[in-house]
Amino acid sequence: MQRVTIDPITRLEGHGKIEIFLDEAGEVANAYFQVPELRGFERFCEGRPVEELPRITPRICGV
Amino acid sequence: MSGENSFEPRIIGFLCRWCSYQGADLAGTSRRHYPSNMVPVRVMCSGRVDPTFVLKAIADGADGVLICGCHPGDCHYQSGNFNAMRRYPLLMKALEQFGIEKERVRLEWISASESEKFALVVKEMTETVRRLGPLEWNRRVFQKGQRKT
Amino acid sequence: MITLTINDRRLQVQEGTTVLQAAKSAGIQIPTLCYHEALAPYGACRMCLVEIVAGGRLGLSASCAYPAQEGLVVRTDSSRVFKARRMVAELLLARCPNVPEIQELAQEMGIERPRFHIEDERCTLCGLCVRTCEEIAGVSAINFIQRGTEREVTTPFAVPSEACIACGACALVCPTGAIVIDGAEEIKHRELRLGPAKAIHVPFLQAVPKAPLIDPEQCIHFRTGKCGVCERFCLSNAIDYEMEDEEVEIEVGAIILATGFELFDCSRVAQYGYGRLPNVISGLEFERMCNAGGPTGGKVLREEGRPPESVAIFHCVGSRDENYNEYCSRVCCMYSLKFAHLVREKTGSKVYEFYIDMRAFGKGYEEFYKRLLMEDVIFIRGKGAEVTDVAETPEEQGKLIVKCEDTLLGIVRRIPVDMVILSAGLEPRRDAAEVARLFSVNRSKDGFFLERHPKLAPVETASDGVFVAGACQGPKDIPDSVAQGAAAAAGALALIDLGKVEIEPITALIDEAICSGCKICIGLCPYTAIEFVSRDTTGVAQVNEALCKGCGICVAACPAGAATQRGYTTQQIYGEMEGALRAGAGG
Amino acid sequence: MAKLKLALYWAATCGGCEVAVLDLNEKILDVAAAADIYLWPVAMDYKYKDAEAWPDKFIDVCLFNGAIRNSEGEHLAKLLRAKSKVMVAFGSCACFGGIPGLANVADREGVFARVYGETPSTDNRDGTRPQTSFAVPEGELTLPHFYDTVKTLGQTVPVDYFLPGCPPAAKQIWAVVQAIVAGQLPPPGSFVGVAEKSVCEECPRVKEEKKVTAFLRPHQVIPQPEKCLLEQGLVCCGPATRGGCGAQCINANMPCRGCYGPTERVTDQGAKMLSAIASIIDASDEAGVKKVVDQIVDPLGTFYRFGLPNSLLTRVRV
Repeated sequence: MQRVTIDPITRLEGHGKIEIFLDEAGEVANAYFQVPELRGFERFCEGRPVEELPRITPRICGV
Repeated sequence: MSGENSFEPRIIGFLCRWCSYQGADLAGTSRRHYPSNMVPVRVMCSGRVDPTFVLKAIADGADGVLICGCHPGDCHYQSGNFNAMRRYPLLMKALEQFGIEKERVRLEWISASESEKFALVVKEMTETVRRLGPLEWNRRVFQKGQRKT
Repeated sequence: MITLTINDRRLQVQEGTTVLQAAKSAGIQIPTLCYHEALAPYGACRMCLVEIVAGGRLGLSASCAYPAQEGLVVRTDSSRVFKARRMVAELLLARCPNVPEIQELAQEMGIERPRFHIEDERCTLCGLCVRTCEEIAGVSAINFIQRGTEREVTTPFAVPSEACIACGACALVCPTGAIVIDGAEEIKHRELRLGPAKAIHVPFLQAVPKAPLIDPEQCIHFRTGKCGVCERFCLSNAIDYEMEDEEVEIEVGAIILATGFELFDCSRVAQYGYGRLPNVISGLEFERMCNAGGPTGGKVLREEGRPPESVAIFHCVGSRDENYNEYCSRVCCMYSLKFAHLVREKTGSKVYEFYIDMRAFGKGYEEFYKRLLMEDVIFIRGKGAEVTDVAETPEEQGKLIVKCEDTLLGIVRRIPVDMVILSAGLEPRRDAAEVARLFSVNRSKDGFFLERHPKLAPVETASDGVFVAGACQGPKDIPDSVAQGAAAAAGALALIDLGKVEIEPITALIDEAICSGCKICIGLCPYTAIEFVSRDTTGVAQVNEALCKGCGICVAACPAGAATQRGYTTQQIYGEMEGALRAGAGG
Repeated sequence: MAKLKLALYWAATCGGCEVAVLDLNEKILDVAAAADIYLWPVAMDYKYKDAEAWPDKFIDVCLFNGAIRNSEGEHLAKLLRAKSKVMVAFGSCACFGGIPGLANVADREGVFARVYGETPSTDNRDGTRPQTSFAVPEGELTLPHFYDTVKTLGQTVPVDYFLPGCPPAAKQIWAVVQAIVAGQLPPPGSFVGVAEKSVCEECPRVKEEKKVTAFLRPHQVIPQPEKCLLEQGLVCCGPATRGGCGAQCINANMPCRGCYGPTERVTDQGAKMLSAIASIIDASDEAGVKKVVDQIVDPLGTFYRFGLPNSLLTRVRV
């Protein structure tokens, strides 16, 4: 079984990785998309004053 | 370290030069006993104590920080200790967010004549911090981040 | 100049002079009643009648209102004049037979009994009061009402006038005492309270310079714009209403604070009844009483004017008391002993001293205390608890009763006395906080100015060049104050003589290259040593090193790290902490 | 002269820094003329293994943005450090930890528990969590190791220059690019594209002596445009923040949150701001001070908005 790794996937915002597995015939048997990046906004926005969130959450994606 | 009971807290004490340091001095000359866990750092005024000093002490491994100044109204520099009084609550609020028990950082007004109070405060604080256990920010907390400086 | 003749004497007088003034200047007496030199002539009483013999309108005329004229010939001693005057006096005596001034006047004229209907008035309707109120006070609060026999002086509708400023000038000018100011005759204890009694007064007996001043709150001229009598009559032209307090800027090399103390206000101790019970007086009032020039002429008197037979003196009023001041005022024991001595000497009455501890620590003081013991002064160890006038036994009737615990006998006692003297303690002046701020001087817990060091620098303060002397630094007696004053003066002189000032080596420093001019530090400096200096874009803060005392408040507060402190830099303190923690405190 | 070899990389970041580079507009052509870009995941297709194949110091300048959140970020930081002559921490995340650094209020478990369990929109009944290694029928899949603590680039590898900002101002980027091209870089370790002084220097508002009786939240006040925001009771971190941004936020009537980090002399930006702001509270007794302090609801999130990993305490104790 052959394995194709695309790491990183480029020309888009964020981090991504794709693993493609080919069967004997060279056809795609299975593919996995993985997101290796996590920043935890869900956690650290907790406890911040609500009026500050418009200045924090834009940093989820700046593109 | 053989166990919690033998834990000797390390406390940095910022003492103002005119009141609290003299109070400490008097405690010495009056032969008052108090734990040696508190190491004094003399500053001219409690108003000189930058909250950064407190954080620095903790980051460097202190288990507690004591700030002592003249009683409000008695400051050698008139209003210096008011600045300590203003900074302390905000600092404590931040330290609480950092997960540091409020008993570890203490602000006390100790005059040059209050050697007894000085000895008592140091004794109390040492015991309180001993009960709280080691803070050891530089070992326990930094290792989670493998901090490099 | 005008030449006129009075009683055959040729007189030269200024133009505008009246015949009355001309006669007075020549020593010729003309009786007057409604005339006052501060007021415009009125001619109401006709007492000053003279006879114009030639050079004018012939006949009898009121000399107060008759202008001197060239060639005027006047007689004040003709039979016509005497006859007319006698008639005036007779009529006045008939109206006011019981007024001594009028009786005297009539007697001079040789009148025993008037032939007319006798009344009983005090007011002669001379109008001095009415004119004073108008011309001097400028308020016209009183005037005549009615006509003829009904005529009288009063306020509009005879009700208390809102226009009246209670200056008392009407009463002062009234020749017959017909006007009385309410309360003016009350007992002289009232005058014992210090304070300016009159609009023009010498501030206090020992004032330097000992010159009178005008109290604008009381002076009629400042209140209504009128009067001006003092200016008109002052022989040396010393009155200047324009003169005001002025601010003078003086550059000095040293300042001595000797602002003194404030006396404890005895009325704060409600249970002593000061201000409520008569004959409970403060120490200062007793001093006034003992002053030969004071309101009682140096006699010790009760309110109704009789000397006391027993006097209680309370020590520690407002001192050594957790409710007021915890400290000892130091001078009260000795001045209380002096009072006891004075009371014994002046009245021979019984004296009780109520004390907590007798503190006679000065030179010769203990000896004085012993002398007082021999003078039969009764010392009761126990603070006076209460003064009351509620009698429980007949012998307490009409007395002040002092309640106290006699701690030597271990009993509570009630002692009836005639007078209670409260030995008030010393307090910082009301404006001590303001003065302290002004001079960057600290105050101790009790509010007095704090010396730099209790033993090594007792007259210096935390501000270089500012010295303290006397009771502003803490309660002390006269010898101690004088000694401290001399020491402060010597300290100041030494500083001036040196010609230069040593400044604090530990000072703050602001790096212009970092300071962005946020102005956070400016208001924090207790010594206003941080100045804001304009630069191209905004500006920077700068430390005046001569003013900086090196507390480091600004250094801790500077958010940009532009400020640093010599001798206590952040790096040095870090180093100290790192060393302390490396050495393993306690570990 | 040979063209510069340039690499741009992003770790834990939002991509705003990449956009900030694009904000150079037509000047990007000048960059292209002066330099060949060898790595830029957002814009060009290169793979990690290409980078791994470069000889050491192959790249002249690496502009690295983003904080170090996981093992992948750390690996790339180390890799690019080895391959680059000059390493630039680009943007506040790389310099101080930035907004992703705020995650230091929690550890890995805290973040995972919230993200994969607690949020109202999470439907994860099996409790699935990211695994560094996961077996699938075809073989093994790997994910980077998620650290407990976010670090700055400087805490991970030696950094030659710091160019802060969230994002850095375009004119500052251009100034730095020009300096790089001209070979006129300051001594290593310096901050570039910044002012020496704090934001107040660039702030056009009128500043007076400061005494604050109350700190206000946005719904309580419409700020006057001419007057210092701090004096109006709005917590503004400008005094403790290095300038260089041109006071952009303040000019938009928004108080500064400190993205340019502390000035050179300051150890801990948050503590300094805290000290300054507390010092100007207009109260002289404990109760009065407390009343005002209570109005500052989130000191940590306010004073350490962009710099928690760079602070003395680095993170919250868990």
